[in-house]
Formats: sequence, C-alpha cells, structure tokens
Amino acid sequence: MVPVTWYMALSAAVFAIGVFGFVTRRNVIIMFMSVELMLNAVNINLVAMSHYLEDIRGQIMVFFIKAVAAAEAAIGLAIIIALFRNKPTAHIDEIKEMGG
Amino acid sequence: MLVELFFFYFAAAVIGLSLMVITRKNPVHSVLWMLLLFFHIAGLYLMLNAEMMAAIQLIVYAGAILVLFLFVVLLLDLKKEIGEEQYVGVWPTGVAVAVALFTLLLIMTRSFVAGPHGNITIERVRELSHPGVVGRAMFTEYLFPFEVASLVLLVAVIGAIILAKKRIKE
Amino acid sequence: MESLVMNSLSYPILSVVTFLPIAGGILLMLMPRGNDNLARFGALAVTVVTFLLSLPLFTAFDRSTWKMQFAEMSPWIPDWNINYAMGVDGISVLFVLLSTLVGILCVLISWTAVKEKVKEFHVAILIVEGAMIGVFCSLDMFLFYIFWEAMLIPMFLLIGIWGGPGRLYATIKFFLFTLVGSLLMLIGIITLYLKLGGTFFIPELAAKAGSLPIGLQTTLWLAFFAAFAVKVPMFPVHTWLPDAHTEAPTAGSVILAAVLIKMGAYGFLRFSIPFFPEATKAMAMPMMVLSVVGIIYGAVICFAQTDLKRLIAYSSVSHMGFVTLGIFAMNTQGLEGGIIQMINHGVVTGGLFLMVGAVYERTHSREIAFYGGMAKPLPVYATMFLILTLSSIGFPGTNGFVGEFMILLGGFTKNRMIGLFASTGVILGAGYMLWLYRRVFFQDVSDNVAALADINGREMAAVLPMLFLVFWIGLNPDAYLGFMHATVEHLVAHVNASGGAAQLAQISQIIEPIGGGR
Amino acid sequence: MGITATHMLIPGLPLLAFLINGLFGARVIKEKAHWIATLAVAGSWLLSVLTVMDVLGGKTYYGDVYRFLTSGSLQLAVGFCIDQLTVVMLVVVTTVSTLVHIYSIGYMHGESGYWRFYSYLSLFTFSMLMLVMSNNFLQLYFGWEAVGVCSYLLIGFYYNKESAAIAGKKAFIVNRFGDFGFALGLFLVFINFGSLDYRTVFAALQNWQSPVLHIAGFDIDRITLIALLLFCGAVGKSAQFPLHVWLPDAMEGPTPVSALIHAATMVTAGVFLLARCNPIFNMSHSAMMVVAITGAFTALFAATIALVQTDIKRVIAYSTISQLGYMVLACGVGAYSAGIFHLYTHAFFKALLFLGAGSVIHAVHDQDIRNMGGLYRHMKTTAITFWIASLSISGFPLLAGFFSKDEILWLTYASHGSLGKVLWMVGTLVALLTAFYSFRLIFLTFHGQFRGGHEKEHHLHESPSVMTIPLIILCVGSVAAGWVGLPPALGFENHFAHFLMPVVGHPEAHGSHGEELMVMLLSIAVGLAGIGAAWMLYGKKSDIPDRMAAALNGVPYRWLQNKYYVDEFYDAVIVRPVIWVAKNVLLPVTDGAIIEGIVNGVPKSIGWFGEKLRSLQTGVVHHYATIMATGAFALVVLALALMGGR
Amino acid sequence: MNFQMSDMAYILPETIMAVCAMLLLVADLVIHDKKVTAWLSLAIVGATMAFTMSVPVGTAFSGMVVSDRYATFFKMVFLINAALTILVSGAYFSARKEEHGEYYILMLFATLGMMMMASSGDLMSLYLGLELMALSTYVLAGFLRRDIKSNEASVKYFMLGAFSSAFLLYGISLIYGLTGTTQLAGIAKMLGEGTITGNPVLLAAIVMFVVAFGFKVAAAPFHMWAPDVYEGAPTPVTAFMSVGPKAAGFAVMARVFVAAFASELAGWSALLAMLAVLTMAVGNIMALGQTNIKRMLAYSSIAHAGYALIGVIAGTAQGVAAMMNYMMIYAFMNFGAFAVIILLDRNGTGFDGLDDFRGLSKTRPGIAFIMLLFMFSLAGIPPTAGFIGKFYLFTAAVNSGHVYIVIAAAIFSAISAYFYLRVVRLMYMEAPDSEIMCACEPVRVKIVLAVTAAAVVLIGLFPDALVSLARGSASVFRG
Repeated sequence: MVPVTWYMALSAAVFAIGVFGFVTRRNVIIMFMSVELMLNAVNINLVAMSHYLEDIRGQIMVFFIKAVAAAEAAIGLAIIIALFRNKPTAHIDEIKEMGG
Repeated sequence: MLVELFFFYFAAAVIGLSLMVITRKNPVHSVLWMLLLFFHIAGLYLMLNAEMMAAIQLIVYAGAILVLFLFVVLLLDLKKEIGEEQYVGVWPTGVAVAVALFTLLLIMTRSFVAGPHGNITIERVRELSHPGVVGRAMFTEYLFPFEVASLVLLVAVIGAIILAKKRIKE
Repeated sequence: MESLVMNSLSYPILSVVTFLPIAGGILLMLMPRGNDNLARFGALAVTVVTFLLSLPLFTAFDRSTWKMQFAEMSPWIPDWNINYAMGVDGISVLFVLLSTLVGILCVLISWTAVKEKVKEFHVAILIVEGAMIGVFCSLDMFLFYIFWEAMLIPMFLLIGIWGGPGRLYATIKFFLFTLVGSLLMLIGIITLYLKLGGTFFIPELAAKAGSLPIGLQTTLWLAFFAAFAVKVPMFPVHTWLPDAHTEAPTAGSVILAAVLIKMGAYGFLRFSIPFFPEATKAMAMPMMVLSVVGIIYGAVICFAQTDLKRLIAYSSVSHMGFVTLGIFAMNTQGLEGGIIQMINHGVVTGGLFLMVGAVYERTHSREIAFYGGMAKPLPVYATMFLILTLSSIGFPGTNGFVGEFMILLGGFTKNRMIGLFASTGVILGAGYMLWLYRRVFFQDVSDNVAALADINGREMAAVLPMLFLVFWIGLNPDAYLGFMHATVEHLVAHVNASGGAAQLAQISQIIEPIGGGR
Repeated sequence: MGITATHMLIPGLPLLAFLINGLFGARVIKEKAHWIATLAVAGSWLLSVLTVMDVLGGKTYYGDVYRFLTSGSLQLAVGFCIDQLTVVMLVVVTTVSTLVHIYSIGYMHGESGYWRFYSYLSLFTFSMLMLVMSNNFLQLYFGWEAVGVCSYLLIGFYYNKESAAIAGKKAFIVNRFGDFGFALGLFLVFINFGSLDYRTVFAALQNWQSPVLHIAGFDIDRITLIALLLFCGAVGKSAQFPLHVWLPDAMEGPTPVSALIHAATMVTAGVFLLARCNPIFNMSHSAMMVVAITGAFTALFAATIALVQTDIKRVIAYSTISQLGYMVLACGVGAYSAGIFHLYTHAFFKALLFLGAGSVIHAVHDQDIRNMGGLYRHMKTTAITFWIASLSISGFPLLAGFFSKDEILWLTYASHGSLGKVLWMVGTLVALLTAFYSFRLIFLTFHGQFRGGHEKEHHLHESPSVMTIPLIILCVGSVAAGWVGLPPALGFENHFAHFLMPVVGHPEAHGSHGEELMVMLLSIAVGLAGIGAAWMLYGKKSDIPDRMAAALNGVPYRWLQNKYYVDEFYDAVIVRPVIWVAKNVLLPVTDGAIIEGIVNGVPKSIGWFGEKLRSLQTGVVHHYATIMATGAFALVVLALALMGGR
Repeated sequence: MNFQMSDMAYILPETIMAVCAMLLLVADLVIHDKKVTAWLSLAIVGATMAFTMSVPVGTAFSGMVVSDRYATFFKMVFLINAALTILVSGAYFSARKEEHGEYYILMLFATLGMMMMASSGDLMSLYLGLELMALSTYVLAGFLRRDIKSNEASVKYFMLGAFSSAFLLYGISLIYGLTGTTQLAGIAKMLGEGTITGNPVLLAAIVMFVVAFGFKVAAAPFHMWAPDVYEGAPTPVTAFMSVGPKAAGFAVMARVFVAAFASELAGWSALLAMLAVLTMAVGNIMALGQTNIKRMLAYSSIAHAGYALIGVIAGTAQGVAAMMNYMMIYAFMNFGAFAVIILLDRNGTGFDGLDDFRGLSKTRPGIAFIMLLFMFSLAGIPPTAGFIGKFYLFTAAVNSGHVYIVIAAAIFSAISAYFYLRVVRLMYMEAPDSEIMCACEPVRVKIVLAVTAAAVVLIGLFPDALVSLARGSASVFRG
C-alpha cells in the first residue's frame, strides 16, 4: 500500500517544478504550461486524498479545476494573442512598459 | 510491493517529464512532453481507483487544452524566441525558491494527519461504478458549482472572442 | 449628566456659534466666483453675527459653578455611544469668545491684502473659525477629535494658497507635524474609550479615567502629549511654527497665534490633567523643565532672527512655554495664569501679526533690516505696536503682566529653580522685543518706509479690539479670572483628590472588552 | 483712616492729563499740551501739600480702593498708603515734576512731538505717584515698571537718534535684570506671608522664624534672600553697581527728563523701596551689610568716573549715581531717615544741576565742557544757581546737602562695628571727590574763556524766564530744604527724622556729640579741600590736569575714562554670548541641524527607501512571481517558527 | 442531498443577474447604441440590488451557498461598485472607440463572481466564484486591445493571477486532506476539535490561503502586479478592480480565516499582522515618489488593503465589521478619485500625470474641490468618511490587543497624507500649465462624482447607519 504522503511528496515536487518553470522561463507559453503543472500537482494531491479519505469531494474538485483550467487556457491564450499582435514576442520579460 | 513499484515508476516519470516540459526550448516539444506527462498522471489516477478522473485527464487536458496550446504555439511565430536566452536573469533565485519550497513541503508532509473518512468506500465505487459515483455527486450535492463552472466557461468564450478576434475595421 | 448645566438661552448658542461660520462658509462656497466684495461683506457679516451671538457666553455665564454650561446633548452615533455634546466651562468659554472675535479681525485685515481667490479665502477662514470653536465646545472626545483634525484642512489651504514664497514647505510641515501628533492621540482616545466602558463623554471620562492603572495612565498621557505638545508647540517639536507663521497670510498667522496654538494647552487642561491626574503629577516636573527650556530657547533664538514674523513666531514658543509652565505648576495661580496667558498671548501675538500684516501689505517685506524709523511716518501705528510690545514683555497694567505674574508666581511656588529660570524669560523677552522695536521704529527713517501711509481706519478697527483687551484684561483681570475660578478650583481639587485612585484601580481592574460599543 | 478722593486725585490728575494729551495731542492739542500737563501736575502738587498738612497733623491713611486680581489665595488690590514716608516722596515728586513741567515749556519749545513729551511726563508723574503711594508690593511693582517704561520712552524721545534709541532700550533691559530679582522677591514674599500687602506682610514679620535655605552650597536665611532679591530691584532702579550702566546713557534723553527722572525721582525709587521695606531689611543683618557696602562702593566708584567725564550731563549723571550710593549706604546702616533726607535734599540740588545744565546746553547747543567756559558772563542766573547747587552737593555748611550728607556720614560712622568706620572713610573720600568734580565742572563751564568758537559765543544768551524761574525756586530748595533736619549735635532737634520715625524708626548711634562734630568738621574740610583742588587745577589757568592725564595715561586714567569698562564687560559676558549662542548654536545647530535635520531627514530617508523599493518593481513578471513565491516560502517558515509544534 | 426549488430563493439575485446578463449578451447583438446596453446593464445591477436586499437568510445547495447579512453587505459593495463603473465607462470607451456590449456583460459576470465569493460556504464554490471574477477581470483589464499597456496589464494580471490560484488550490487540497471536507462550517468544526492545531501542514495550507487572498487584495509582498495592472488597465476598469476584487478578497478572507480557521487565530493573525505592516509600508512609501496618478492610487489602494487587513487581524466580529465598513467607505472614496481622473481625461488622450492636476482649482474649481475631498478622505482626515473607516478599524484592533499595528497604521497614515496632499497642493497651490479642455463632460460621470462625494461627506458626518449596518452584518461571526 502506497501511503498518501508519497503522493503528497510527488505533488510537492511537481508543484515546485511548476513554480520553478514559472519564475524562470521567459517564454510565456511555457510559463503558462508551468501553471498547468502546478494545477496537476494539486490534482494529484486531491485525487490521492479523495482515495484515502474514501470521499468523492476531492475528485469533484479536480473536475472543476480541470474545467477552470480549460477556461483559463482559452482566456490566457487569447490574451497572449492580443499581446502578440501589439508586440510580437513571447518573451514576456521584455514587456515592461510599466514599472517603478 | 508491485503497487509501490508502479508508483515509483509513475512518480519518477511524472517528475522527469515535468522537468522536460519546462526545460524545452521549443514550446512545441514542451507540449508533446506534456502529453506524455498527462498519460502518466492518468495512470496514477487509475492506481487510485479514479477511472473517471483518468479519462477526463486524457480527454479534457490532453485532448482539448493541449491542442489549444499547440494551436496557439503554431499561430504565433516563435522562431526568434527559440534562438534567444530561455531563462530570465534571476533564474538561480528561481531554482533556490523552488527547491526551498519543495523541501519545505516535503518536510511538512511527514506530519500530515488524514482527516475523517467518508462513505465512498472502494466497495461502493465498485457497486456504482466510478462515473456513477461522480455523476451522482455532481448533480446533487455539487450542482451549484457545476452551474457556476458553466458560467466560467461562458466567460472564457466571451473573453477569448473579444480579445482574440480580428480588429474591427474602422 | 450631573456635570452639565443645560443651555437655557432661547437658542442653542454653542451650536449656532460653531456652525454658523461653517454654514456661512458653505453658502459662500456655493456662490458664483467673481464678486469679491460680496465674499468679503458676506464673511464679515457672518463673523460679526457670530460674534454678537456669542456674547451671551460672556454675560450669561454662571461663574459660580465648575459645571459645563450652555450644554447641548443629543445622540449622534448611538452605535458607538457617541453624542453630539457641547458645553463650555471656565476653561473654554473665553476661547470661544476669542475665536469669534478673531474671526472678524481676520476678515478685516485681509480686506485688501487678499486679491486672489477671494471667495475661497473667506470660505477657509469661516470654516476654520467654526472648527476652532467646535474644538473648545466639544464635550465628546470623538466630536472634539473631528473638529481638531478638520481644522487642519482649511488651515492647510490658507497657508498653502495665500502664503508667502516658502508656503508649500511650511504648510506641509505644519500639516504633517500636527497630524502625527494627532494620530497618536487618536490611539489614546480609542484606548480610553475601550478601557472606560465605551464612552466618549468628556466629563464621564474625567470622572473615570483616574482609576486606570498608573502605567496605562502614563502611556495614554504620552499619547495625548504628542498631539498637544506639537500644537502648543513645545520645545523640541516647535519648528513647524516659525515656518507656518512666517509663510502664512496675515489672517492665517493671526488664527495660528491667537487660537490654534492654544488648543494644545487647552488639551492639557481639558484632558491630560483631569483624565490622568496621577500621570500628570509624575510628568509635571519634566513638563515644567521643557516649558522653561522652551521659554529660554524661544527667547534666545529670537536674537538671531532677521525676519519680523519669524521673530514673533519664536517669541510665541517662549510665551507658550509660560503657559505650559503655569498649567503644570498645577496650583491655582499657575493654572489661572496659564489660561489667562493663553488669552493674552492670543490677543497680543494675534495683534502683533495683525500689525505686521498691515505693513506687510504695503511693503511686501518681512525683513527687519528693511524697516527703520517707522515711528516718524507711522506714529499711530508705532504707538499701537508699542502697546502690544509692552504687553508682550509683560508690562504691568497690560494683560501680559497679569498672566506672566501669575504663572511665575505659580511656578515659583511649585519649584523655586523652575521659577527662577522661567523668570529670566522676562528679561530676554524685553531684550528681543525692544531690540525689534528699536530697529523697526526708531533710528533713521529707512527710505523704504518714508512714504508709507499710516494705519487706516479698517486696519485700526482690526487691531483696536486687541488693544482694548490688552488694557481691559491688564487693568481688570478679575473680569476674566472670575470665569475660571470655580472650574480651576474644581480641577485642583480633582487632581489633589486622586491620591489613592491608582491603588483602587489595581483592585477593580475595570478593563473589559467592548463589543461594538454597546 | 481710609483713602479719600483727594488722595486718588493726586495720581489721578496726571493720568487724566496723559490720557487727554495721548489721545488728542497729535491732532487737537499740539502746542498747547503743556497747559493740560502742567496744570494737572500743579494740581497734584497742591493736593500733595494738603496731604502733607494732614499727615503733619498726625493722620495717616491706608486702604484698598480697587480689587485688581483674585486667584485662589492671591488677592491683589490697588490701594494707597499715605504715611510720613509717602508724603515726603509726594512732595519731592510733585514739586520737582511741576518745576520740570514749567521749565520744559521753554526748553522743549518747538520740538516735534511736543505733546508726546508732555503726555509722557504726565504718565511718568502718575506712575511715580502710584509707586510711592502704593500700599502693596504689586502696585509698587507696577509703578516700578511703569516709570521704567516712561524712562524708556523719554530717553528714546529723540528716537531717530540711534544712540538715544539704544540708550532707552538699554535702560529698560538693565532695569529688567533688577526687576527680575525684585519679582522673585515678591514671589517669595507671597509664598511666605500669603499676601503682598505691606501691613499684612510687615505684621507677619513680627513673629516669624525665618527658615534657613541651602542654595548652591550656602546656608542662607530666607529673610535675607527676600531682602537681597528686593534689593536687586533697588540696585537696578537706583543705578547701583553693577547695574548702574544705564543711567549715564540715559542722558540721551531731553535734559528736563534727566532732571526729573534720572536725578530727582525715579532713580530714588530704589532708596524708597529700601526705606519702605525696612521691617524686612532690619531682620537681616547680612542683607543690610550687602546694601551698605554696595552703596558705599557705588558712591566711590561713580565719583571716580565723574572726575574725568567731559560731557556735562554725564558728570552730573555719575554724580547722581554717587549720591544714590550715599542714600543706599544710609539705608544699609539702618539710617533710613537719613537716606530719605538726602533723597529729599538731593532732589532739589540735583534737579537744579540738571536744569542748569539744560539751560547751558540750550545756550551752547553742545554738551562737551571742553567746548565751554566763561558762560558766567552770558547767563548769570544759571551760573549762580549752578554754583549754589554745587556748593550744596559739596556739603557746604548750612546748605541742604550739608545737613543730609552729614547725617549719613555720621550715622555710618556711628553704626556699630568696624565696617561702619570703613564705610565712613569711603563716604568722606567720596565727599572730597564730589566737591572736586562738581567744581571742576563749574570752573570749566562758567569760568575762564569760552572755547566753543567766536561764532557761537555771539549767540550765547540766558534762557527765558520760564526756564530760569524753576531754577530759582529749586535754588531756594537747595539752600533751605535741609533746615528741616538739623543735626542734634548742634543742639537742634531733627524734625525730619522725628517725622519719619513711625515708619522707619531710628538707628541707635554709637557715639557722642563730640564725635559727631568731628565728623561734621572733617566733611566740611574735605568739601572745601575738593573745591580748592578744583580751583587749583581748573579755576586757575593750569596745565596740571593735562599733565596728570598724560602721566596717568596708563591704567587709571583710561580706566576712568572708559568707566572701568563695565559696559564692555557686560557686552562681552552677556550680550555677545547670548547673540552668539542664538546665531551660531541655537539657530543653525539645535534648530537647524538637529531638530530640522530630524524633521526633514525622516521624510528624506523614507523617500530614499521608497526609491530603493521602487527598484524592485521592475515591471518583469518573473520578478514579481519570484517575490510572491519567496513571500510564500517566508510565510511558511515564519508560521512554523511562530506556531509550529504547539 | 438533492436539489430543491426552495434553494433558488437564496441565490435569486445571482440567478437574476446571470440570466439577465446572458439575455443581454444575446440582445447586444441587435443593439447598436452601446449606451443602451450600458443602461440595461445598470438596470440589471439595480434589479439585483433590489433582490439582494430582500434575500432570505440561510444556507442552500448542501452548504455551498451561505446567504447571510454579511454576504448581503458585501454584495451591496460589489453592486454599487458595478453600478458606478458602468456609469463612468461609456464615455471613456467611446472616446477610444472601443465600446462593446461585451464589456458590460463581463462586468456583470465579474460582479456575479464576487457575489458568489461573498456567499460561498464551501471552498469549491469559493474557488469557482473567484475564477469567474478573475477571468472576467483579466479580460476587462486588457479591453483596450490596441493599447500595449492594456495588453501588458492583462497578461501580467492573468499570469500572476493563475499563479496565485495554483497556490490557493494547493492550500485547498491540503485542507481537504486534513479535514476531509471543503465546507467552511465543516472545516471550522474539525479544526475546532483542536487535534491538528499547529500542525505544519495546516500552517502551510493557511499560508497558501494567505498568498492567494493576499494577491487578490494586493497585500505585500503579493501586491507586485497591482501598480502595473492599475496603470495599464483602462481607467474605469482600474477603478472597478481597485474596489471589487479587493472587497471580494476581503469578504472571503474574513469568512475563511475568521470563521473557518477561527481556532488558528493566533497563527494567521500574526502572519497577517506582518503582512499588514509590510503592506502599509510598501503602499504608502512607494506612493510617495509616483508621478502617475493611477499608479499613485494603485499604491494607495495597496496601502488601504493594509489598513483593512487590520480588521481581519482583530479576528473579532467587531474587527470584521470595521473591515466591512472600511470597504464600503473605500469603495466610495477610491472610486470617486478614479472618476475624477476619468472626467478629466482629455478626449481619450490620457490624463494620468500627476502634473496634469496643476492649477486645477483655477480651471475646474468644482472638480478640484471634490478631488480634495477624496484626497483628504483617503488620508483619513475628519470629517470625511475615510476617518470613520480608520477609526472603526483602530478601535477594533485596539480592542483585540493589537495596539502596535494601530500605531504602525497611524504612522503610515501620516506618511500617506504627504502624497495625498501633493495632489491638493498641485491643484490649489500651483499655477495651471494649460487650460484643461474637456470636450466631453458626460453627465453619467458627474452623477458618479456627486454620489461618491456625497457619500464621503455624509458617511463622515453621520456614520451611524453604515456603522450599525456593518456591525449587524458582521454579527454572523462570533467573538
């Protein structure tokens, strides 16, 4: 039997990798994918806990997270497209009109 | 024992694939590695008796979201970016933060105490089938969030259209 | 409520006197721009009517009681147990009268001096007048605080818009200095409110606060001190005053000198002493020392001034040092002297600023060296200035003497060395004021002033009330001291009776959490 | 007995005159201002004389007329005390004042601000009368300060003259130093006796044990402290060393003012104070000693300076200081009546000297005696009266000054202890010097050749009768005023001392009539010797003074000419340090660098910090995300550190 | 539990809003004058407001929805905010030729999301409401598609928003694992047993919530997005964002922390206290050097989040009431300040430099005076509403023993006065550079100004109604 904490450790690792990707990668698409990684980390956590707690709630949550992720993807990518039209670059650290 | 072995395989694969996803120069490659990653995650779900989740993982994530990503990546012309530096200047800090966060979360898990158990035992899942259990819950207890989720998707549609549609000719 | 004597006049005098100028200001604000004279006459009418309506405070005041008179009380924010409570006692009544008087004088002296944004100027004057009166009338700490702070806004604008060349720096300095102090006081007020059963009613707080443990009393005392010391201003938080005074337009200087800086000392009298008698006793010595330092410091630094208004401003630091000295001597003579000296300082320094303003309007110079021999071309002006100068240096027969004498007597009674050092302020005061007078009015007539016209009727009308008061208070101080005897005696008795209160508090521990004030 | 309207009118009339002249002088009255003022003061004089008659008849009056200030136990009132001492002062003040008023009609004729001059004079007279008639310390203090202000105004009457403006200010401020002590004395009186009323205080003194105080390492009797503090006031007002510096400078004022204020009346207020407070001083031997020594020293000190002064008014001014020293000395040895007696006679001859000097100045338009000489031929009345006054001050037998000075010298000699003898010797020496410088002045001014040039000599003339008549009247006083207090040694009864006895008592003289006669003869001798020396040096054509000056042009002469550098000393020790500290420490360092440094430094450093913070806000998303993640990490660590493992 | 028709009563306002918004979306296709859409959406907001006020109290949908007075209060804040935004938007967008019907629809959906957040009884509905709000707002921030700044604002907001959502979800997952439930009431009950108090996992979960909510309310160090997004977003959207999502963040924050995590009060209030001080410091200090008014107001709004946090930190019903009261007041004064900027916007060319305020009292005295009111209110000077807000907060915090936070808040208030006064100084004490030509003076914006100014003054003078409402509404919290 795999203890739930193993899954949590895995989740933490994936989450951290997501954080790492988000804060270091210049490419906005890959940053976005990093966010998806973080969400998947959460999902692993939730499904594992749902399993161990013998409760369905976690999985329902995962379902909604996926729905929202889809919506986020749509909006996020649309925003990226809109941005790209004005400033054709995917390296988002170049976009710093404002600061200070 | 076998279960543990399976877990270790999946865990190793998930971590490795995640790293692949975020380190590729070309986003197209990242998307493809991610596809593989999602399959492995789906495998984990199967290990956890969440067949429905595994299915959705493949259908929604791999099928819909990743394809969307792929479209966008292809839509944007990213040749220039591939030749450039891929990491921001502060990446060592990023590594440090990620490692620190991971270590912290890892240490923390040791003191995890599971909450009270619910009533959806494996027997009950077997009895009703997993989609059945999820569906029942979804349309009874979780009807409200389900409806809200639809609004979220509606907003996404509106938003995507308004932002991404071609310019209106003046 | 046993500490109140409700208003029995045919009109709610304190509310009327407070809100009439404010209402007048708002009305004026709504009037169209352009008609400057309308604004001037309107403001004059409002201030004069306010003054006339405030006169019953002088005539109908019952001098035999320490209770709050002309009181009004009605719920305002019942949720926090805040009432609209107004009333005056022997400490505050004179300041209300002084404020209403100063309002008129400010309008008069600015008649031709202010040429830009005339309407707005008078709006600011009126609102500041109302707020000042409100401060002195409030019997509710919350109401008090509202007025106390609200006054900053028009004052900020007065200095900043119509002031001299360095007005921006001066006005922001003024604002921030006082704001920092006030915010600390606000925390003190809140703590007091919470610790004493959720009341803001000042007489009730005065009755209860003495029972707080001495440590808390001292902390709260310091919080209040922060606000009042800045306002007074006491050394070493006085540096906003010279800037504000110097850069403010004449009316602003007058308001500052005559009323605004009195509020700090008033705060000590109204809150610090009656609320925290134990802490006050503990802090009396440091306060007296600070006062003496202020007296001497302010006086000595006057010798280095080259700017007319700046010199008078620093002299205010010195004079207000006398006031706080008298207050913290905490005997009858000291307290009454302190109060009367506040009035006196208002009259005299207010008068001096009026005078300086009148001539500044002609020459646009504040440099002492610019002037000289003014007694020749402007004899009447010189005479009036001389009278104010004499009063400022405490010449017997003028009001300045009465206050200084009583304060020094009180201070000397309390502590010989303090009295001794404070008395040197009298010598120094004579030194710098006569030095100023000599350089401005005596010696060769400066070309700059040779052709100046003497003070005109309007300006004279603005200054004469001050001169009148100089002699009235100076020759018949009992007419004014009579107002405060009962109140001051009560205060002294209250402070003296507070001996065992600290121990009492340790037993009763009346600290209970207040949920939402109810 | 209670106070009547008559008494109130004595100061009331001049006050009325002041108000009328002050309010309407500039526009309405103008050149007729003297009528109102003079009539008023003459009225006061008349009423004073009536009062004197009353008091001579044995009546005294005492009472409050107006409650001034009440605060707790402090009860102050305006009230009058008409007793023997008061009436002497009344006579002196109103008489000299009246004469000066009349004299000024001529002297001040045509001056701009004529009405102002008279209104000030009236105000002064009023203040002085309030001072001497007071029945309490506060009113005394009021008069004290008020005469100071009048003095300030009158010294600075020619305000366009810088020296006059400065002198006025100096007079006021130096007096403030004295008043500072005086005020502290009042506070102590109030604290110890609970009242400022003469009667109450003096009555309380009867059975009062003075506690001993420890001040700066000294044990000091509280009554001594009170006495010394009060004496501070007297030192200032009566120009005693070390606060004498204002009086010579006060000569910048118009000469009638010098006569009235700075010779006859105001400056004697200190002596009056000592006499009035004699119950207090009598209780403290050490205070008395200080008073006596101060008086004697001042007398000598000022007399030596007077020896070399060349300004006619300054000579007389130092003479005044010297004579005031005598009076203070008298009080110091307990001979209050003698002090007052000298005050009274001095008023006549010193006023006369000043008015005479005024007459001279009026003629010569110069104050430097080196530019005078031979004026006798041109202005005989002035010269003769001046001669008589000088003889009087020199103690020429049978003149007023002789009797009063002699009484002082005798009573000093006769006071117990060897100190009295020393002081007597000093006093006698001063008498010598007095005679010398007085006649030096006479010889240089009225005799010999005129040294002011021919042009000027043609214009020399005697002053108008409005000026000379007061001179003559004062001259009569200078001669005869002393006859009310003839010495018992010659077989007379001293009526004056007897008259004052109810107020000031009488000192016991430790000596015989023989000794008294010896003292008297000695003083006559030194007086004559002084006159003779003056004649030798200045009356005859002689170059001795110049040679002496040349020979002594070391320390003594230069020090005398520069008045022992007291002014310079004060300038260096008090005035300059205060201004230096104000300009170089308080303003730039304390106020500027420290307080303003903090006041402006705090916002500045906040602003600086803000700029540093702003550099974190780069606009780069990654940085933001890094900070967020770091924040999350930090918060977890913090949470674990704070709460973990509970 | 199955769905029952009676549950609908509790979400009637939301239902009406959602349905009407969707209908409007369709109707917009045939409406050419977008003003009509604007007015219609305003009508929808009005109707929702009317129903909100009469919604019954209770829980519905198996505890997913909690309808109580607390939620109602916040819903009123959101609706007022939406109404004001709708009023000021038309002129702004039409001047830029970007007035689309979808704008109003998204605005309505964003508000709907906030309302759902306010009345969520479950982390699930909370998350969905939050995302509904967030996604709509991301789009709104980037609504000026041809403006690079708007794009940048949108992309930054979106990326960091998604990032912070991930943290929230991670926190939710941990809480779920620890308590076996996502229902707030259940969590409170479970934590109340005290078996896992101080458990590191619980603490980490709480921190994750702090990160996510901190992001929404723009509390330091999760505030970094705010200045850039506020500056870049279209001004009406900035106004909307600076009030709505922030208030929504506080609404859920109080619910989650004060109600659900009540047993962990000591832990999270210490964390939040540090956050609050840091937020006040960063907001106020960084606002000092700004030259762009929108950016300055962004930092100001960060600082205000710091003040409002004090109410949450108090952890009592009184504290929550103070926070609610502050949010309502803040909505008016902050929105008013933005409305002034919108009004002065010169034909869409942008009015955002602080220097543009120079001499405004001469050219536009009325506007200048109103701006002065807002500035003093934001600085918390009586007799304006801002003072009442701060006073209540301070009282609550002192009452719960957080005196040091209050002292810090007082000091930072004084610092804040400096930059608010700078605007006043520019308007009143300096000469105008040029005449401000304002061709368009939409009545709608003027209405907003009148309403907000009146509210600022009236609440300042007669706060009792609002105060007692807030106190009553916060009574759902114990303590």
